[in-house]
Amino acid sequence: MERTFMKGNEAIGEAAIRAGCRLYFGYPITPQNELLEYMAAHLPEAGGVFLQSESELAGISMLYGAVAAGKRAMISSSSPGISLMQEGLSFLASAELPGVIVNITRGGPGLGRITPAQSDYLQATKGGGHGDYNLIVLAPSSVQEMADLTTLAFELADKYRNPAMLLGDGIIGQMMETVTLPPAMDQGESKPWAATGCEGRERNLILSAPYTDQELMELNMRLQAKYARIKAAEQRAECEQMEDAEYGIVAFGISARLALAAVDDLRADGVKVGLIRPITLWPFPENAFRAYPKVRGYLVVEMNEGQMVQDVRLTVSDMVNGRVPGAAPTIRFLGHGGGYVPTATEIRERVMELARLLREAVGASEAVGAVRTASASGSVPAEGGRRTA
Amino acid sequence: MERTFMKGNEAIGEAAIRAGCRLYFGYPITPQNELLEYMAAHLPEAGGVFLQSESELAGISMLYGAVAAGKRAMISSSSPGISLMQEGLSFLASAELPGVIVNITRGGPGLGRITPAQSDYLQATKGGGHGDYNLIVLAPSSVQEMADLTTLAFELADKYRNPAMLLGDGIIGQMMETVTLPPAMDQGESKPWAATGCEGRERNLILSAPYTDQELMELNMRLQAKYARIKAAEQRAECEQMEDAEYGIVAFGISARLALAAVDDLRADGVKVGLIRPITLWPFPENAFRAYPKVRGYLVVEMNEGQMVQDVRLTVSDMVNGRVPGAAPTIRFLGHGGGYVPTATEIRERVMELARLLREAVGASEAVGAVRTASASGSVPAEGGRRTA
Amino acid sequence: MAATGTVIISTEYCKGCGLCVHACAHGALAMGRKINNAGYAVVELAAPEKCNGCTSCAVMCPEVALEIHRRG
Amino acid sequence: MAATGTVIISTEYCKGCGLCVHACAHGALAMGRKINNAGYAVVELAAPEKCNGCTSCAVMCPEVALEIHRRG
Amino acid sequence: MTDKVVFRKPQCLTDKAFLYCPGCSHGIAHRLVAEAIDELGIRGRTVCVSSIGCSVRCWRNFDLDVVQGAHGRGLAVATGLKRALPDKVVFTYQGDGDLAAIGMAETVHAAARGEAITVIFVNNAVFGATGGQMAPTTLVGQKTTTYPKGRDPGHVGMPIKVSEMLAQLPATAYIAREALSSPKHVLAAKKAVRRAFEVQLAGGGFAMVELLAACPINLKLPPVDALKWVEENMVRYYPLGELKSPPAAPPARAAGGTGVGATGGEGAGGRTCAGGGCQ
Amino acid sequence: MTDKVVFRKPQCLTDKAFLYCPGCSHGIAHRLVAEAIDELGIRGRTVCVSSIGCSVRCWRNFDLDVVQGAHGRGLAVATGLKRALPDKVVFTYQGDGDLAAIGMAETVHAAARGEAITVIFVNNAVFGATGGQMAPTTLVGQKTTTYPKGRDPGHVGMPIKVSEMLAQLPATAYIAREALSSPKHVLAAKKAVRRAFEVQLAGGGFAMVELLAACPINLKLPPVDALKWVEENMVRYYPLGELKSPPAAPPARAAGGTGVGATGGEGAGGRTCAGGGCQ
Amino acid sequence: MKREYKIAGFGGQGILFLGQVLAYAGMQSGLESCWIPSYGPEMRGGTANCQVVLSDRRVRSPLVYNPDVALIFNKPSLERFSPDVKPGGIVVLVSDLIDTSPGRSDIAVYAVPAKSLADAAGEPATLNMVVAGALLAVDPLLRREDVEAAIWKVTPPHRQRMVAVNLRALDQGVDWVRAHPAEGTTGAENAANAAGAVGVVGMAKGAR
Amino acid sequence: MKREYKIAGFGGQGILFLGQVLAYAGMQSGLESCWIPSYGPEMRGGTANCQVVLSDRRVRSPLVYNPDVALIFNKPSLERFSPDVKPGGIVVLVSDLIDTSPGRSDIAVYAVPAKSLADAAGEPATLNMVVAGALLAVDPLLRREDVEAAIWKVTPPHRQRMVAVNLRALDQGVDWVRAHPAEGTTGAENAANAAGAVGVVGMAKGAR
Ligand SMILES: Cc1ncc(C[n+]2csc(CCOP(=O)(O)OP(=O)(O)O)c2C)c(N)n1
Ligand SMILES: Cc1ncc(C[n+]2csc(CCOP(=O)(O)OP(=O)(O)O)c2C)c(N)n1
Ligand code: SF4
Ligand code: SF4
Ligand code: SF4
Ligand code: SF4
Ligand code: SF4
Ligand code: SF4
Ligand SMILES: [Mg+2]
Ligand SMILES: [Mg+2]
Repeated sequence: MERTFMKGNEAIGEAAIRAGCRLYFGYPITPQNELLEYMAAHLPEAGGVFLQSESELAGISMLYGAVAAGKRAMISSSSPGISLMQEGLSFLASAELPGVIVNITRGGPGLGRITPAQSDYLQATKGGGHGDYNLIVLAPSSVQEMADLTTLAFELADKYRNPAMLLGDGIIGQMMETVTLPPAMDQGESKPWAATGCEGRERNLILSAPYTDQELMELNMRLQAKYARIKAAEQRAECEQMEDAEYGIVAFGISARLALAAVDDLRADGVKVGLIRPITLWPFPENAFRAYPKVRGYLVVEMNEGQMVQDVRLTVSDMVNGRVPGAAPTIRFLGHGGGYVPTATEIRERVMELARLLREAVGASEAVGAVRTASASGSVPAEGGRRTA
Repeated sequence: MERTFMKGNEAIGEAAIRAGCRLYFGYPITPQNELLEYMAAHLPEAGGVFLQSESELAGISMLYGAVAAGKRAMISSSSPGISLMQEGLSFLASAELPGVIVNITRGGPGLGRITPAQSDYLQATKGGGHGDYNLIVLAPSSVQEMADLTTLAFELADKYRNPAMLLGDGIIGQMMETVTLPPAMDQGESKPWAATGCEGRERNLILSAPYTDQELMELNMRLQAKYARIKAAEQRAECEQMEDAEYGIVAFGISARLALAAVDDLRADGVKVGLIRPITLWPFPENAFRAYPKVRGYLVVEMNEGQMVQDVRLTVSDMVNGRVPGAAPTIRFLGHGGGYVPTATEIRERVMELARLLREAVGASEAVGAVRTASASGSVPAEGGRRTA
Repeated sequence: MAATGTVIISTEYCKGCGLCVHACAHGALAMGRKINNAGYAVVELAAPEKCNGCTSCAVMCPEVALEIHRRG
Repeated sequence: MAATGTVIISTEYCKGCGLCVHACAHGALAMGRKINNAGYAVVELAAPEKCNGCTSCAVMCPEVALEIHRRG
Repeated sequence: MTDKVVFRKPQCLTDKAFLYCPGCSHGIAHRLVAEAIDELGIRGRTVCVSSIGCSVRCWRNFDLDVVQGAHGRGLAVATGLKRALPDKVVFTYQGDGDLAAIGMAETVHAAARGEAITVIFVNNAVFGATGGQMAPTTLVGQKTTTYPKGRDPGHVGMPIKVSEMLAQLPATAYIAREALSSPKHVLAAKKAVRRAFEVQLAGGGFAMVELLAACPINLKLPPVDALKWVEENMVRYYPLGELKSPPAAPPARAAGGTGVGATGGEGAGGRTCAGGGCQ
Repeated sequence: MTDKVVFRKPQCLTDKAFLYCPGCSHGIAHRLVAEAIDELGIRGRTVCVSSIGCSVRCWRNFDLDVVQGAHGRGLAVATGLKRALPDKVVFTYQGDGDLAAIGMAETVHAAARGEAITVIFVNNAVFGATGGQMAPTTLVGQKTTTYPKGRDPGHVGMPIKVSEMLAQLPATAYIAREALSSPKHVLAAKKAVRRAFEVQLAGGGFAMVELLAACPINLKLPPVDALKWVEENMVRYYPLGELKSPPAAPPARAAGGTGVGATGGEGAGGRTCAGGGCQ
Repeated sequence: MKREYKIAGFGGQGILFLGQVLAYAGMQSGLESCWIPSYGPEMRGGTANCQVVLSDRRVRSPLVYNPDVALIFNKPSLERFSPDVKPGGIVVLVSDLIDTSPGRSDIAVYAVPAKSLADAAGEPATLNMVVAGALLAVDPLLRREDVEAAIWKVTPPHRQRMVAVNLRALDQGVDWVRAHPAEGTTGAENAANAAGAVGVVGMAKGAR
Repeated sequence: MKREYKIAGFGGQGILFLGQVLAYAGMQSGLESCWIPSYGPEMRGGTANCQVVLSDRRVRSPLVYNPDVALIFNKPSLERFSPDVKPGGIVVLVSDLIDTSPGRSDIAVYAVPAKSLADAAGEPATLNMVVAGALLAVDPLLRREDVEAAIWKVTPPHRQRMVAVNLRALDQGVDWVRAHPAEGTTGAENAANAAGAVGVVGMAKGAR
């Protein structure tokens, strides 16, 4: 196990090579070019193929071809380039092909800027392409995880024959940190379904469209059954100081680092707060929330206008059912789109505000029996807190 | 007002021409080719430009150019083609350009089949492209509405300088019905912001990327403020027999027609059921739900694996807050992806099941004080009911 | 004229397009009246004696419905 | 040699790339030591008497930082 | 007197009937590909990339490993495959809408990179699968559902000569155009298809055969007339023959072909069918 | 003795400084465009479509209506604009990555349709904005961050000669290539840029000027050496001159240009710079 | 009032046109009307079917699972759709193309040798209008003048000369049914009769 | 233990390199370390800055809003970042490129004429290493041998000849600070002194 100091983007590249990735396709776009360039420099050394594609559109189809051939392969881009891949992602999902896709998100919408952002959460998790499908979506929050989750992405992709996406942001891509690199693996199990020429076996077909209407229904059933399996087995989250927490911060990726700093500060002040950091964004780690039924309020922190908060609300609203009435946690949101990065101070203040609110609500409920009025606007980004300077 | 008999796809075309659409771009794809071909035949007669684009990708950028020039313009496609437009849609949203986009959805994911489907709901409403943005999304459920909502799409797009999407499906596109066509309008108000050459005025800039990080934050704030205005002013839903309803069916587009048949049948049997049919999918018509706080359970019916049901759950979970505990409506889902079309019979049965469940739950709650256990799995497509024949 | 070739027609593949009839310079083939299960009127070797096995018909058949044998 | 041309340098636009110096066949220009607000060392009309106003420097200036006057 | 089978269905076609309309040229094109693979004995190491068009389900008929990607991206998918499997034979089978409309960038770039792929380009001058819309290859004046008055070059330009365009790129090794309109032409096409595979086997670069084809249903012509239309109209605009052939290899046949070296440049013209007289 | 201003900043450039690196050719290209618009007096009816590349913010400098679309789609955006505003002058200003990599399909198709648009194509043989990756136009052996050992034609093919490719399309009206490498060449480029606008004004079709340009920062060369590199290396591979000019109009200048009629075909070759001797 | 139709046969038999004529005629007579084709490229030359709903109020489900009326042009369609016809419903089938019967006694079956009639008139393409005529004769919902207006409307401008031919075929259908006012029989018998080009017509009691 | 750094100046002054050296040295000495550059193409030749966090446990926020240490290479950076330095923190500034001061008395300011020193040594590009040396002299957190190892590591293989040059510059910085052990003064005074190429060093009390 090698300890070194690396850029996040490069750690993905190195981990991919060690995970047996043998083909990489990419088209330049900031802030992920270091990954492209790392692969350009190092993949050929490892006996792999680096090919700069003429576009993201071509690139995602090259990936489709390479993984159809049974190889571990990867593509990376940033937001606008990922949008161009949406048809291709839907095709990978329908053909059940295990490619790995990296999105080092930047500020949008449109051309936007190369500021860090987490505004592609919904695109990644709810299906930016057409049809009912899901990518496995992993969200690293350190350079170490850039490496570790890359390895995991290749493994899960192969295990489920499903495309897997690594969703990072500009900061984490550009950042250097100490990292322990995983050992080199082989290319995963051989893939009997791959299209490699049918010598000595039945022919293999990699199809995106089934032949009959009924088969398309069946494909969808098969996919949904697979997604249910993935949901059951692959939820991942890191929970920090949640055991006794009254309040939980929910944040992924780089936001979670800032949230953790806020947790430290708040704990120092005696506030019982913890952090739930989803690592798998899809499947969303619902179980992590279920494990802490005593949490009275959540603050969701994102570098967007309120995306993951929808999944938190869906998860929590599920929990409400069947519970003692009146115990549903309040959900508040802190975040903005276009390059906003929360500060630990802001997060701390918003948690205190939440705590105050809930104290008052308890008082009020004792008086009039009504609770949680304050959380009704959970989906609407709260006023204030926007860092425009 | 002209009463005639038309295909849904053609009604869109005719209504667009009457709404002052003067440029249309499109690339062939089933099941929307009648619209493409209608425009090919009739737009030039109306003095407009029909141009078959070399791809959907080029088409959406042609639309961008045409609306940047201040003209009313439209593009249409079906699912895979719409996926290819995701970058372009994000660009239209960021540049605040009012193009109209038509998606006559087909069964997916991937190449899929031309079976009818509603599997692009999340893509359309949650932002299939990158960044925080929203399209205005309208869902016709009859040929009449194909015409009416086309008119509305042009109006709302111009009013808010925001792209607007018409989300239909293969059945409604292919179907012929009696329709009363809207009168011809002019091209909407003149657009002082359009890029037409700067003769006699300050120059106009149509930009997708602001110049500074701060300006990108400001763009996002402006967009969010606009979206809040649209949410406040433009929610539209049709509510049928909801006044005294104990149960509500929620369905959009063609599914709502089948749901309405089921409502008729159920009402004939004395079941107090109504229908909420979202017409604006974004903004989601939350107010319609708020208007009927007595509904005890909703059955959401979609031709997909459970997409709009997420918005129903988010809406209802908002309503739970501040309510008398125990009164949150139960939500169940009926639907599948890949070409499934629900029957009125199935819908009827599922409503009866829901009613039975709630009767039992009330009994149970009287006994042990626990309610709504059954609704916890609202997001998971229920077993059974899949039409595979 | 003695036939030096013959054509074996897989009638279930034939779609009655007539390209083989047109391709046969010797007039050996003709569209028949028989309708196959797919609903197409299929071709017939109407004048077997005229066939010299030149394969022109088969070369043009889009359904690969023709097999050609040659004698001699 | 009397100057028949002159060059007006917008020093705040100049990025000190030196293309004008290279373009001037008459050696009228040279890189100076002055640093402008953007942090670039700017060009100078070091030998004004050599300038004949031929515009070559301006034609090559990527910053459009040069205006040329000609006398006579 | 012996009885010899002089023509039979190639082995690497399955038993399934084609799904094409009566008289559609796709069937002939499929057969030529299958024959070439049979003759070269490469079935076990060949992968087909299908396009999205009427031939989207060619996997039913080609008894091969087949990969079906997105519309227009056949050459990108094939690039991924071939780079992953440099020792295997990879070919795409693409329609003119697929290859030349939506797929133009992938086509030009794969050709420019000299991907060692064989391309079977079936040009029927129309979008068949979607019901007869204009293609980039639709002839001037040809009526389609999107230009019902016929293609007007003043509005949408002249049909694109894809083969000529690609022949100009230095990294293309073999570019030929033939017509599937008469036995004679089909036999020429057969040779060209085989040659395009041989070039790949010889380690050469990008090899493409453009096959002029009939879509009777959308031409709204009986099959025989549709092929006549191909010969009388398409062949006039799209000259036949080899536009480019690897200099080292012997010219595949005498007529028309001009080898163009690695520096690129358009082939010198090729044969033009004498307007239906070939039949 | 009078004092005459013989060179000044064109009116249709704003006061803002360019955002380009020292010695970057974009500044010269911008000026040439601005001069042509000034001279033709068309500022008030001209719309610029910018590309995504270092020139993405050319709107800061062009004092015109400017539309900024997605990367590579400049010619599709311009098509929409020009079809909406047939009486206005529409031009795109595009880099080689934008126009020839991701935008290849839009470029070829706009040219094939003969859109009446003027294209300013700034070919600096590299992706400048993203930090020096290989472009389709990168020369053989040229080192980039994605091919640090230099472009290997065996791996990614030869650089694409976009102008030659487009000149072959019948609907292109004017195609020329010049270099921004020395006063003489810049003056030739100035004429070509103006001509490309004149063709549009005269109602002609697609008009493109390719400008060979230096990206000193990514070439890792001082500006003067970078221009020398353009002259010594780029001009050798990309010959200068008019590749195609409307037959009716007088040739813009004597050297090199060959008018090619509406039937297409590659221009006869053009000038090649004598390797730096032009300076 | 609601009337649901299913019309099914091979591509090329004018199935969709016939459906449109019925739908349009319904609209002419003041009803809401709705028509849905089987769409898609796969089945070129294969089967074609469409469904029509006429109603005196806004049409709910435009999809027809249990038609009141089925007009059947080939055997596979008979097998597929006739079991779904509502009890008391009507089936008109082209007896000279179908050699089996629905095998149901709760519906009225009209086996019309429409192909022979159309061929005999020298206009094989009017097969569908003969069937329409037969329907007109047995189901009074649609009036002849509305169907006539519908034919004018649905026929594309460049084929208007076909209108007269179609109207003649319509009358052929009406006449033939009027001339064969026999009671409803099973399809098998119809088929047997049809072989001899003599149809037997069943007048449905339940169908309005 | 946590130490947060901000390093800022013009592009081309070796800002990012210096940051990486500190980060790497931290890792060498067993700390967790984290480095973030200002990234992006817009500011070619414009300002550059980076932030470094060293910590004895997993780094929380990698973003530095209030550095313990600021190394400042030009005037705009001084204005932008020096107000955010933690009370008791350290500022090292290149005195011969900056003519103002932080104007704070709660931090220690070391005004080092690093440019003159580097130029004098004939290696203007080692400006950044002179500053690194100055820091080494005033903040004992990082050891010289770790910084030396870091320089070896961060220098790209083809530029390894620069290592020795950089190490010499490092020592120049150390030596200069040791040779000017004056008390901390305000930046304005430093700047005045720096004009005469004589720096005044303030030894911070609070900084460890
Ligand atoms: C992204 C996308 N756009 C459009 C389509 C619809 N589509 C399917 S095939 C086709 C074109 C077929 O034409 P061609 O490639 O010429 O093949 P042919 O059917 O003529 O053989 C189109 C536009 C699609 N499947 N995907
Ligand atoms: C869809 C998409 N992919 C990639 C990018 C990143 N990108 C911005 S500019 C550019 C290329 C610039 O190169 P070129 O067009 O040659 O312009 P130059 O900067 O060299 O003038 C790229 C790849 C993007 N903005 N959008
Ligand atoms: S083999 Fe030749 S002669 Fe015989 S039928 Fe076929 S075309 Fe005619
Ligand atoms: S060519 Fe083939 S399909 Fe056509 S008629 Fe002859 S045998 Fe039948
Ligand atoms: S105008 Fe001519 S002579 Fe004068 S400085 Fe410029 S290049 Fe030199
Ligand atoms: S060419 Fe322009 S920018 Fe460059 S040094 Fe000369 S004046 Fe300055
Ligand atoms: S539509 Fe045309 S291309 Fe497609 S199968 Fe039919 S004839 Fe062939
Ligand atoms: S990176 Fe290159 S193209 Fe971009 S501004 Fe700098 S020199 Fe010009
Ligand atoms: Mg075609
Ligand atoms: Mg470039």
